Amino acid sequence: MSIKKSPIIENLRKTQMIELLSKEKRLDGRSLIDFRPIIIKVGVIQKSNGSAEVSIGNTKVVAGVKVETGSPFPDTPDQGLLVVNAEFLPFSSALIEPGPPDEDAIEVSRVVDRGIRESQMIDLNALVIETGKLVYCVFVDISILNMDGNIFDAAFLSAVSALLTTTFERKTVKGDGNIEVQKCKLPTRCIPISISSITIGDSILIDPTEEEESVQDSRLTLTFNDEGYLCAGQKGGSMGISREQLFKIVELSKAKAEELRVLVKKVIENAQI
Amino acid sequence: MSIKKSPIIENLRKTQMIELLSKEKRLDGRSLIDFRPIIIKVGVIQKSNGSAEVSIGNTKVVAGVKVETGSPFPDTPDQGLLVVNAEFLPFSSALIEPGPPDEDAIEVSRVVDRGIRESQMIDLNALVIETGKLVYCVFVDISILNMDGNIFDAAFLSAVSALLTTTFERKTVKGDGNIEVQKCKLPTRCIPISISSITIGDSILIDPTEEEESVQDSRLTLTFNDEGYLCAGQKGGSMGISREQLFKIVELSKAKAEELRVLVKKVIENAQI
Amino acid sequence: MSIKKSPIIENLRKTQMIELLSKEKRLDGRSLIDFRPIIIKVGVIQKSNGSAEVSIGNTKVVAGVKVETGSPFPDTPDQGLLVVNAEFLPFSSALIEPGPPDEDAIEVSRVVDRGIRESQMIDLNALVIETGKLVYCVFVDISILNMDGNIFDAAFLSAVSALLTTTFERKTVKGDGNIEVQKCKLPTRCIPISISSITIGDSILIDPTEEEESVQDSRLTLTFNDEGYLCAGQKGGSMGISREQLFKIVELSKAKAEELRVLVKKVIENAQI
Amino acid sequence: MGKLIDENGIRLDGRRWDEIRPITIEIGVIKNADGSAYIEFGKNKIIAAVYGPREAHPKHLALPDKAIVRCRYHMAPFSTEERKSPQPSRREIEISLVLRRAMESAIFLEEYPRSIIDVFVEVLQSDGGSRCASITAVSAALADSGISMRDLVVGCAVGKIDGQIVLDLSDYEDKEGEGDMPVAYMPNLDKIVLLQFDGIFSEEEFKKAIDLAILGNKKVYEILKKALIEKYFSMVDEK
Amino acid sequence: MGKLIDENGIRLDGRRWDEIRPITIEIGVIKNADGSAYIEFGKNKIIAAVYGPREAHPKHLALPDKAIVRCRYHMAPFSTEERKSPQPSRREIEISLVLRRAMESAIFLEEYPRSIIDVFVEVLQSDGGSRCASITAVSAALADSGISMRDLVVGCAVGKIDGQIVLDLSDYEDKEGEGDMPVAYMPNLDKIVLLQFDGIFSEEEFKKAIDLAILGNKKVYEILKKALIEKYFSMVDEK
Amino acid sequence: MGKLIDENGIRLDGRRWDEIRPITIEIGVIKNADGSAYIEFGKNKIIAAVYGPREAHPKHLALPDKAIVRCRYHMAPFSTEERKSPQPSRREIEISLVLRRAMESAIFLEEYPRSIIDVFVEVLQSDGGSRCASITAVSAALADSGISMRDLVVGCAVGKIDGQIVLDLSDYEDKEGEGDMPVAYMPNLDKIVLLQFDGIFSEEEFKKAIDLAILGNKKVYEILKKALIEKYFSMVDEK
Repeated sequence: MSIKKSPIIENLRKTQMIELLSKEKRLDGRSLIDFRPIIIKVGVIQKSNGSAEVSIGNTKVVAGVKVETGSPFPDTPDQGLLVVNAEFLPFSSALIEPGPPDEDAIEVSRVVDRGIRESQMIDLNALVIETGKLVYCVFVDISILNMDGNIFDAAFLSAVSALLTTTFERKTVKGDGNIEVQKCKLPTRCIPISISSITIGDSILIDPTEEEESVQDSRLTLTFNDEGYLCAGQKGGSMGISREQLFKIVELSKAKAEELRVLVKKVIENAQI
Repeated sequence: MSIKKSPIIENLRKTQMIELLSKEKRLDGRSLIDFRPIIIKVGVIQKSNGSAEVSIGNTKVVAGVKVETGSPFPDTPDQGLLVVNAEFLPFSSALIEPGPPDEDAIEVSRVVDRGIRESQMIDLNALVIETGKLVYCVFVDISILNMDGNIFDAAFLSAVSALLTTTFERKTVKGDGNIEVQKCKLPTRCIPISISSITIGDSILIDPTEEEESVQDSRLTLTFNDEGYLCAGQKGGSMGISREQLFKIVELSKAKAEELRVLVKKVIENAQI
Repeated sequence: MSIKKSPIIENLRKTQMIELLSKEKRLDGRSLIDFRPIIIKVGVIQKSNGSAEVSIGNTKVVAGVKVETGSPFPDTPDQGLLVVNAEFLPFSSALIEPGPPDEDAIEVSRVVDRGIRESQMIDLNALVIETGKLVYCVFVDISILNMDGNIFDAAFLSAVSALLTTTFERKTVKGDGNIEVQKCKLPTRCIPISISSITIGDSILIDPTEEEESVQDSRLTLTFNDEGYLCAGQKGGSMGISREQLFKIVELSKAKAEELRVLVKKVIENAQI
Repeated sequence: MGKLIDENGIRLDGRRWDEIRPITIEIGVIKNADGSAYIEFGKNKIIAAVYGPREAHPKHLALPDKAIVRCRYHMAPFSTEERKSPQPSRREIEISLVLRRAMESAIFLEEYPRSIIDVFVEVLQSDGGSRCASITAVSAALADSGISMRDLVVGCAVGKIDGQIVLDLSDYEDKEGEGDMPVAYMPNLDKIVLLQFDGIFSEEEFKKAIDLAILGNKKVYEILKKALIEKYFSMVDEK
Repeated sequence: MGKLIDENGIRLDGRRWDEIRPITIEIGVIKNADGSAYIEFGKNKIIAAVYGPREAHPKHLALPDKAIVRCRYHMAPFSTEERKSPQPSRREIEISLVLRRAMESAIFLEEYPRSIIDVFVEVLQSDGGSRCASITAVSAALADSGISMRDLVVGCAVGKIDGQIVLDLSDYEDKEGEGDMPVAYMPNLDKIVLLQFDGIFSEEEFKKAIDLAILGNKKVYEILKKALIEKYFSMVDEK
Repeated sequence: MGKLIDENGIRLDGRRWDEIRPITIEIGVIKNADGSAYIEFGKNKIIAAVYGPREAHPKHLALPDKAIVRCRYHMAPFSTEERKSPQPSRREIEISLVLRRAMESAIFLEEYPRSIIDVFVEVLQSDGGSRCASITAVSAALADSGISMRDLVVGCAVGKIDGQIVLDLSDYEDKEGEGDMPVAYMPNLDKIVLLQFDGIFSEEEFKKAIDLAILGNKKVYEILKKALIEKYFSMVDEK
């Protein structure tokens, strides 16, 4: 994706990539269904209520959670709010110009939002201070620091890890009218995991690099809850996908999600919040 | 206006148009003071409180009315609100690019707004729920679907027809404190009609097509109430108009307004709301 | 700055300017530390609460003050608000295009704001109507009419002169519950003055023209309160400044500020508000 | 038993699990456009119109080897229960993106180098499944414009209500149900070109949903084909 | 009897029905501009300034056979009773449009192919009739810039208060009266180049209003001519 | 005695008047960028990254004789006590401007005609003195990118608390103190390239503050130099 590469070298790389794929191999030596090394650091931003920096290979993002108070939506007076916002920082790639969030950032925001919301990870009903009047708003802001493919999974992992380590000061009015302030964790119910893959011809590649994405036919991001149920999905890419490929991806992704959930659990346990 | 026409053909058409005008004729065979066929369909958008689709020749617009509640302006605590907004949909012409409403859309919005407001068509004082606190807001949104000249009259007709067929749920607090909900019509007082014409040299043309507008000297949109009084006006075009032409247009337009009002009445009666 | 000047003439002027500087002279005949003629007219906009038009040579600005009521910031419940906003009017220079305020206008706004705020010119605590609920908001809007260098000092002078002549209707709730309306002056404590200078090589020039600014090494705007203390400062220009030059500028500017303060006092006294 | 499906397997609007709502398609409704179509799909009322292929403007957008597609999905302020602000929402921007990708799958972009194809969708009234209805309308508009396509693209959602996978959710079913899955499909090439979902689906349910969506899409395809043929024959008749 | 005109036919500010408010015009107030003027018209205080004809930028705006005119009418935040947001309102955008059209009527655009003429109006203090005062100032600024014009354009409103057609409404008369009609006029060519109105006018009242507006415009024209001549003579004297 | 400095001259965080907070600098943290650096300065956590010199785009921005520098200083929404709106505030726009000017002092712009150098700063966590920490990070990123500079630029603020001039205010000292003065400095050329201040300083205090700021900047310079050398040696070691 870097504009510094010459097109000739890029074409050579592509040819090489396709050749390797026919042998079920990838340019960086991975098998088709392996993730690159994943590093998750939580608690990196002390001023936030929760935070996580996630690297998947050279892709790097950081997410910060802020818990503030606000008014609920009129049609859900008994629920707190969840707001997810992603930004591609202008230094994350040579091809990005400064400006308002474009359609790509909006897609990342909305796909992460749906995955968290539909898995019912956060118990929004437990975030009400006064029904219809005052609730907690959970802002998840994701800054994409360096782009090298599979932004969706990195963004999702960072959001989930940040939420799992979020603490906030909960205010409750006691019987005698006094207000009690208690530091507590965000009420979470599960650890949703998103797995993205691409298809190139008949091959399915989990966790694509940017180079691989540049020749993708289609992309698929699937989110799974703890029980292995699908709770959100989004197709990308500008070519169609067959029913058979789709079903194969679902099976593959479901297994990968289990692997990543184990990793996240380990990180959270070590964090000891 | 289509960018697909060659300039040579366009110039031929113009020459032909001017020649015909000298014989008081037009390219489409109409007399100078005739409207193209007008079709008004009301109740086309069931989710709105009132709606109308209007075609004048190939010009087509749709208006939808929403009645919601809100705060009155501080300086008119005893009046409901009227908000008129027009948008040129990007497919309405080959020459439109997507983007925020430009000066043309703002002019249409404001000319329609003034015609409705100044004719006192809507009894805004009858739209108050609680003086100074809560009133009904009448939103008139006009989407221009296809442009072939005389957008102003099509937009005005659609707005007026939609308002005349608008119903909404009115809430009133009864003596015993209970709230009564009643479906009722919007309180209207008259049927204002706008008539647009252009001048080309000494000729006056009612209801111009886009082709005719492209060679206009000046444009005039006049709005009349039921008694034939003028209640709003707007000159367009980049050339001046003489006092004499102006007076002649007023006389002509006043007569045409009567004709159109009869048409609107018929449509509304048939609608049986 | 005008785009109509030929680059050759501009280069000749620059050469001439540098030569004169070596003799401690300037193109317009001034000494290096003299201001151009300053004209301050107050009370020019009757609809505002206070206003001033200021010319420094060909640089001309007008400031208007509006005092309205609003909510205080949550973290300063016992203070009124001060909002400073500058706009470069599009006719102020041949090089300006219409559009939202750019970084230059924002810099002028913020430098003027800091100078007024940090000198504690306005007693914001005396602008509270009801603690935490309702306070007076002082809006200072500065329109830059014509640019010929040293916009900062012209903007600052206009803002200060407008504020010093501002009157507003203060409402107080009397013991018996009645509201008393009293016309009164804005509660001010001092007359801050900003002095801008530039360096060109070893020379220091007070009150630069646009021509001089176009060859500046660095710019410095310093604001002084009545006691000669520095209360705000901002370096401009794209070259560094030495500690020694900086200290020399502080001394020079402090003396000039005294001169300008005498001028402002005279204008305000004559204004007899 | 359930609140959305009764004991006889009938949904609130009278449909069975594998029935789609009534669809009508009209071709060529926008005179100025190069191609256009109007669809009613349940209570959805949607216009799609196409301009192009035309010269890319500004020129730096143009690609040397193929056309670029721009897509704007927009909802009229009066199209929803509550008045919608005319400014495009994040939802509208995302749908514009997924519609664009779906159409890129179908258009022979290489046939139109250095040009641009503008696709505009206006939702006059919205109901459940509006993005699926939109893509069917876009497909009709593209066919009307004569732009070369590999296949028609149609759209039809599936969903999960009362624990059951059913075809083509209405607005109310979408809101009250357990999952929604809009799918767009190229029937002759047998490829899925748009897929989004939220809700809770087991792997089995997911597979069942996809198969049902393909079935629904084939039904929509028949209706679209019929509308295009009618338009074609009526044009021949007019001659 | 009426609330705006007393029994002697005198309006609240002391004027008769056919009197205009005091006007002063100053030419050349903005040094950097190619032409400029400042007008006080009643309590209106308005600056108009012109740049151009200058090269169109960006270039694709340019027309091969004539100049294009851009116009920005803007009100200072302190110009109104309540502080005005600096962002242009829909009203300001519409007035920019009608002012531009009025000036296009007067300027010999064909003399300046491929160029742009920028007209900027800043209302420092607003009163009734500000668009009419603005166009008079713009005319003066264009004359100051030396751009060729068919005729000067002047502006003066008429209105209806207490049932009577009167010249040049003040802010209060505009607000409390029954109708307002801003008119701009080219006196030598006898053409109306800007006309807007709202209120309730019978056909007779409308015609009377137009004739009175023309009368008022001729008065404004004399004042504008005098200001331009004074500027011209003072320049000669300075030599 | 004072609330910010105790009787032993010790500040709330344990520092003396002339001590700076702990600083760590890491070079090359953003793989895609041409140069990048991460700084922790007190609780500040800031990334700076550089792209360029690269071709100016759009082309009309380019200057024939030198590079232009663009700078964006931005704060992450989670970087502050209260969540910050992602839209750039006026404060962020002003800091972008003063950072750009400071860097223009240092870069040999004439070596890169017709090109553009993009400097991006993201504040992940903010504390007192964030613009000074930022400029140090920018300097490191520029060094990492290999762009020619006259000198490194470093930044360190001074301020006045409890009536005393002290080095490098923390957030709390900035908020509760009497004055803050961010200064950026080129140590080898002995020039101040960024200077802003607010508060109340006598002429003597001002001079004392500047001298202390220069002292602080020299300390920061040593740390920056060390980080660059370490990076250089570790690269050599890796070979």
